[in-house]
Amino acid sequence: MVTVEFLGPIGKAPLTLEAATLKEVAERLRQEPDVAPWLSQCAVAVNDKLVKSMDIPLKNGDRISLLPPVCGG
Amino acid sequence: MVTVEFLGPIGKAPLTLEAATLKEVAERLRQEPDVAPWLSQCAVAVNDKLVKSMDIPLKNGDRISLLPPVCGG
Amino acid sequence: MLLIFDGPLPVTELLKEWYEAEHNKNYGAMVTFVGTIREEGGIEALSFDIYRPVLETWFESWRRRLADKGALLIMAHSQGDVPVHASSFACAIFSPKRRVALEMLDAFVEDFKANAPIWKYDVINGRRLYAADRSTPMAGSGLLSAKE
Amino acid sequence: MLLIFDGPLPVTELLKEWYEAEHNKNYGAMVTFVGTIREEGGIEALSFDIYRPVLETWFESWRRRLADKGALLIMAHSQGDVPVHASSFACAIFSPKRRVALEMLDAFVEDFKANAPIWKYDVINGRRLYAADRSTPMAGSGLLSAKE
Repeated sequence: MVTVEFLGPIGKAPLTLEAATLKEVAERLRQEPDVAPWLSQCAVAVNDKLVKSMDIPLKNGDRISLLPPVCGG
Repeated sequence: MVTVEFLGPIGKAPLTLEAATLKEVAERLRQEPDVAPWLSQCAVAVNDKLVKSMDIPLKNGDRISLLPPVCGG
Repeated sequence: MLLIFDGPLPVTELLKEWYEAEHNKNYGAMVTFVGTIREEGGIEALSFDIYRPVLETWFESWRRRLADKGALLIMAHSQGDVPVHASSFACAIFSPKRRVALEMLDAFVEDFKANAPIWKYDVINGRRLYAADRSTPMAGSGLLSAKE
Repeated sequence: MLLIFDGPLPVTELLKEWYEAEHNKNYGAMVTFVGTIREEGGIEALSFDIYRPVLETWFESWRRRLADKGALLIMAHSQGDVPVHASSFACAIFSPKRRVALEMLDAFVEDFKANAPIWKYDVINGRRLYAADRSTPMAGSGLLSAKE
């Protein structure tokens, strides 16, 4: 099981799901109507490390974070 | 009569001389051994306004300033 | 050094602390940037969410980049509400060389706007509204929507 | 606003005064540059001469250039001796837009180094030695040596 958390304005409670790869996470999130529109604009972190590739194996307990468009300052 | 003052590190007392143009001032200053070496590195102000041309008529009482290389900050 | 404050930054105290701590360490230049909330669009305040773990990693990579040039980077940011005319962001670079200070301040602040994991909300009539129109997708965004 | 101080600048007081006077005037960005005397070459202090009439004209042209962009320029400089680790130069730009603030800080500080009529001396064993090797001829220098 992995946890997916939605940061900032997405405003959705974390999901827990079975997934062995980020690709499987993506497939699942595309089916969530309140998350799907955010996917094209979100950066992704696995265990707080930003990732640039979907070829990342996931293990039990991993935490995936979606980071929507930012505006600090 | 015009006055020529030497700013910053030149360390020379002002000169008073007869000159109708900046060109005449330049000719006179080239003859001063403690000023001549500075001329190639100095900017020039007439009555505190920086000038870019020697074709400037001078009148009685004008004040010419020589500004050697700078380093503020 | 990365500092997070609840609400407005105590700007004058921060600048004083930073200058006093560093001015005698033989840096020739200090540059600072302070961001202050502008009154516009009828807002009372801006409000900020920060995701600290990723912010710390991002900041640490900048801190090291500056340290490699002999320079020191410090920043502070607010979380929660910051009223109009108060300040939410402050940073300082101390450097032996002025060119490093001036160039890195510009590069750091621009990357901060584009990639620091901080979300901004307008506060209008007590409601918190995501500033979507002023926000920028972080580098690498869209990974999970990619078709392959 | 152009301020000249005898000896070191009271940096933290200046930054505090400038921020407190301007933070509520709807500028979104404040940037500052502070120059501090580095300990090097065995100096005790640097010492400065300023030619104020030409400095004021130079500063006024920059102040207007910034005002045309809606920004405010303030600077302070020391004359006389400033010991190692004390500061001799401080400036601030307040601007509605951060790009104006960052770009103009860089341009202003570089033009300051090249064209502000200020002369620097190393103070070593109580003697004042012109810093010729670090000095730059102002724009238009050499007029009186020109052959025609």
